[in-house]
Amino acid sequence: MSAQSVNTATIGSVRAMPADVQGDLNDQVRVERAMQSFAMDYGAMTALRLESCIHCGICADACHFYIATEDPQYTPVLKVEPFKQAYKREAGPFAFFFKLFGLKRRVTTGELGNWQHLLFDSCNMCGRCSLICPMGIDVSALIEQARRSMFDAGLAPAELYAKAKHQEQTGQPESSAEPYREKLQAIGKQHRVEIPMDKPQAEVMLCVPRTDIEHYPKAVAALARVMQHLSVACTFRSEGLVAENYGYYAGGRDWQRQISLKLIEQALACHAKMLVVPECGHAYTALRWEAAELYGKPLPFRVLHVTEYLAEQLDAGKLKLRRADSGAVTFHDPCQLVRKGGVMQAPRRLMQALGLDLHELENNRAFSYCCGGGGGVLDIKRAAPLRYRAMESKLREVDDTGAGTFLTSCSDCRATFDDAKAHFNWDKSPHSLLELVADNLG
Amino acid sequence: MELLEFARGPALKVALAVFCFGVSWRLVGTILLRYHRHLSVPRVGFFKSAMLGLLVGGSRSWPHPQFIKRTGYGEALGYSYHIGLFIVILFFAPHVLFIKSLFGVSWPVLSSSIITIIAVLTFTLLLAVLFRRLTYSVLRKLSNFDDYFSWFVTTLVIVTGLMATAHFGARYETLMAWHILSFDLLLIWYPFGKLMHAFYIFPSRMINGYFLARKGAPS
Amino acid sequence: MSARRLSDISVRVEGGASKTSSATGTIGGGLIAIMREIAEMLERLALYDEPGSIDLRTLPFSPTDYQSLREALGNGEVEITLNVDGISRLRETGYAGVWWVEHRNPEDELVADLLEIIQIPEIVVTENDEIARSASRLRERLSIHTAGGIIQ
Amino acid sequence: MTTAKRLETIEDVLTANGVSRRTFLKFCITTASFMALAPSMSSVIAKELLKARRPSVIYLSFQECTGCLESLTRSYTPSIENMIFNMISLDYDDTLMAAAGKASEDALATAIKENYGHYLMVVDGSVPLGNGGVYNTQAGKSAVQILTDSAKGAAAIVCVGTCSSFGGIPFANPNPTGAVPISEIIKDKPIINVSGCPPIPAVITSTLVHYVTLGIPALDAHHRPLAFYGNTIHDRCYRRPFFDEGKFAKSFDDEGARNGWCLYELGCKGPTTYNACATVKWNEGTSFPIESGHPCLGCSEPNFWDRNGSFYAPLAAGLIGSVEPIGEAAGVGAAVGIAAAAVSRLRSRSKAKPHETEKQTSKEE
Repeated sequence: MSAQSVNTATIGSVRAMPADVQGDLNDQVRVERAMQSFAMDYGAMTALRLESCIHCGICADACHFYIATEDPQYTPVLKVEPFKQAYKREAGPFAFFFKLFGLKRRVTTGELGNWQHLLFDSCNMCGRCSLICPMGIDVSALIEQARRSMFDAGLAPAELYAKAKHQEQTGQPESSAEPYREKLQAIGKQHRVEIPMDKPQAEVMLCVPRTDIEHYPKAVAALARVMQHLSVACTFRSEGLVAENYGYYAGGRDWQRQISLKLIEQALACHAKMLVVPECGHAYTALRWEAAELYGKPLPFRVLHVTEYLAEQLDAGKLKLRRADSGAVTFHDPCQLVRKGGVMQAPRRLMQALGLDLHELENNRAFSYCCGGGGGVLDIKRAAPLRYRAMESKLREVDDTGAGTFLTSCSDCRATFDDAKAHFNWDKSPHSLLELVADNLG
Repeated sequence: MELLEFARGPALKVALAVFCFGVSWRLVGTILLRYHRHLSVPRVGFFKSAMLGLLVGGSRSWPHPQFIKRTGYGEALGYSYHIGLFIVILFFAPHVLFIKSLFGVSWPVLSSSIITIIAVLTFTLLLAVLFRRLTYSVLRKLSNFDDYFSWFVTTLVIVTGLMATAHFGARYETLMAWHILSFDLLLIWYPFGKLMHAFYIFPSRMINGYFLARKGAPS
Repeated sequence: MSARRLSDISVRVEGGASKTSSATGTIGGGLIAIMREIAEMLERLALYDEPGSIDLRTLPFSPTDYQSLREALGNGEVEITLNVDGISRLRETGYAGVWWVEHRNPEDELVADLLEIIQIPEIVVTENDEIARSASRLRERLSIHTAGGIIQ
Repeated sequence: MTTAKRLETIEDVLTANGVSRRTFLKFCITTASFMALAPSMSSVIAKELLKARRPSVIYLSFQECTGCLESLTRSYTPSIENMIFNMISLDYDDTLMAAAGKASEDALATAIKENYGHYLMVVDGSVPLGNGGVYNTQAGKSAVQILTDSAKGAAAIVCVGTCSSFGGIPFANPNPTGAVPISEIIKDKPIINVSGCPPIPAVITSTLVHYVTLGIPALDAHHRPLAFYGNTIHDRCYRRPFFDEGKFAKSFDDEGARNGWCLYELGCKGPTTYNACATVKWNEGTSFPIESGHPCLGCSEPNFWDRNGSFYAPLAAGLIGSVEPIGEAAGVGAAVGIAAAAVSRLRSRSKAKPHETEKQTSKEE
């Protein structure tokens, strides 16, 4: 299965984008398969969302890709428009008519690349459009579904596909010189903290973002240190270590399920009462909200984001914090946690306990703009120029707070901001809230 | 048979039948699709989430303050012509009588001069809406036949209605016939285009509101 | 050209045409058109002896307009009442040659309301044929009298 | 109408009847004003009328109730309307004439012969065509036969009343006699329809005056004189302000009815009825139906008996009769919707097979 690229012709005024393809299928078959996958994989809720759209265009005003470029092709609901047509033709109540009279035009193979560009490169699945839609359509849910159809047709971006596949097969999204298990132990040694690993029994099971292992080892150590401070029976499991889920990004549902299962099985194996998701936004969505659906039954343990867990411990009086000496700080709400996950107060509770002088961003909490890297966009190389454009206003918002310290609670967001820092020579560094907590344990 | 009789009689009957047939087909055909049990443990219980969901049915009519700066104009335009349409449809005496003849219920009406002013305003707003659809790049790219045709049938009813009240362009009964025929056309088109949003808007908002609420996310 | 103030422009307000006229009221916007028409008709009458008339019931007049027209035209010296299949009232207005003519049916309802621009409305004038007929009728009666009839 | 000296011109008639010149002039002035003609036309009318040869008029009655003729003869200003009868030479009218039987048949034949090509034909009543026209016969001749025979030599036809103009009540559903209006039979003569059930007498006479003096008046789409049928009752109705304010009587005995509010809700057909009732009124200008508290029936309009569902159904009401078929349509729609959903569900299950590239089994949302 080689990753290929098809160059597509210019469509209308829109610059045609090259598409990554998987498998050996002709384009027409791919189109058919994408459409069918979408049309056949829906329920009443999806139908309701598709039927409701009145083409008011208001969702464009929520999307940082549109706002930055003013290019109408980035209108969120337009990204699923071909699929909406497919639904109408294949599965809607009037499918018969549409088919009979050929009312809904089939999507051409020439547009494949554009879809990939629109659904993957220029959508963080941040869900801001779902909050603005006057018809109450959850546009990001439709995009998630469209991504799955693209995957089914072998039309996922090469980077996401490769990482998802790697993770499904090996448990980690890419190969590393030494296994993550050993890397973790090395981090523990370096930061003089014990990394609990493969304990047969634990109240709390931990996992770790690959991003942290590779780029922010201090955050890994911080997690271990905080858990140690709380003296809770906890453990990492070497068979279910990585928090991320590239299956979710790439749209490979089965892979997403397999990857989630690794963690679920390990949590069951160590009889964990809860699974604490580290500072990783989409891992939270995948585990907290989607894992049970893919698993087929409710999970027999709680799934909490680390900030949620720590806020709970704080309220229970178990977590003691010193006042941090950080001056004015500002905080970026990761979309998957706040807008799509409901984790809104926990990080603020922690920052309050740390006595931080929090200067909120202009658009905060549920209205926070995405960092631009979510939904796997950070991993798609060709998407970088567009991503930089889309995040400029976000960086400006951070600057406008005048805060010296910039915090967040998602390592992907953090990596995206670090990448931007290098690109723009930005004078700020994103910091981990967890690290700040670990540094100020009372 | 005169045109007016045709419009009020057989044409109206067929249009109403098509409307009821099409609307129930489309609604039932959507509602009876598969439902998935949501297995993740909700952050907010079912009852409270459902209540919050119901609330979103109304609260989405007013944009979140964070969005108003960008969406205010478009939303004000959109909602105001809807309000105009509702007033004209529901509070013009002949319309109330029409509704009474179908359903047997009636209510107080507004004076014709007020209705005429509102109808003219609504028509102006509809023109502005079309202008925006044609000039705003997002809308132009998004729009298809459904959007323009639905605009057309809606505006046609307003225009013929205004012509009939102003006795402009033809004899009154001819204008009335056009007005009713254009309404018949709207009824027939209704189930097949985006005009159906009148039926979908509240369930759609409420369901989105419910799903956000059960995750504890703002809606 | 030096700038002038509005008050510098000499304006002469034209009064009524007749001494007995009460037509000193100002003429309001909607009335100007009809007053112009009357003036034109008067000129034609004077120059070419060509009478004219205006049917007041066909004009889109409000009662106020109507009243204003009445005041603007005023009353003249002549008022004639005819008893012809109901009462007809003909009044010369403050403008000589402009007659306000009202015809009423036997039920005293207004059936025609006109302005006639003429020396004497046609309906008043007795025509030669009629005069001749009167003469012959009178003669006839006299002959009956001379034949011994009784004049009552 | 047999005087020693034949009265050739209208002036002869006027002189003979002692109608003064002023009376005549006043009549001409009021007629011109009434027909919305320029006032200067009154002298034209006067001049033309005086000169005019008294036109021969043949008045035929078919399927009718004589209400129209009653209306005409009971008109409120006898002197003037009588004058009309004096201005025309009514050579045949089987209702008014003294002659009967053979004499009356001869009168018709003579009138047609003497004025062939010049006489005016006035018709009231519709003409039955069913079963060969047997439903209306006179002296063994069917109405349609009499009409076509008489119309051949007519200069023009004035249809008085809704029956002759548009078919009227005989034409109403189920129309057992196959009645039709005159215009359905006579296609090659100018026709003036003076509709109404009955028409306003002054409208009939003024139309005749216009014909005699100035020829055929301006007509609307239904061949009615525009001067009288140019506006709807609604447009000229004194209750119109209540319509505009949205004040309606809801029943015949409610506060609204007592206050004289608009009768639209009680089924008034004023908005679609073209006639002069609201301005000319009836019974010596006393009143008209709306003024006496009853909605307009729309009697001067084609098909008035059937076209609005009911005299008491508001104009805005739909004419859809039973709503059951519409309910059934909704039911059938729901059934089709169920089928469509079922087909979609089946299709989605059968299509949910593993793909060749990667195994994709799970299909939950």
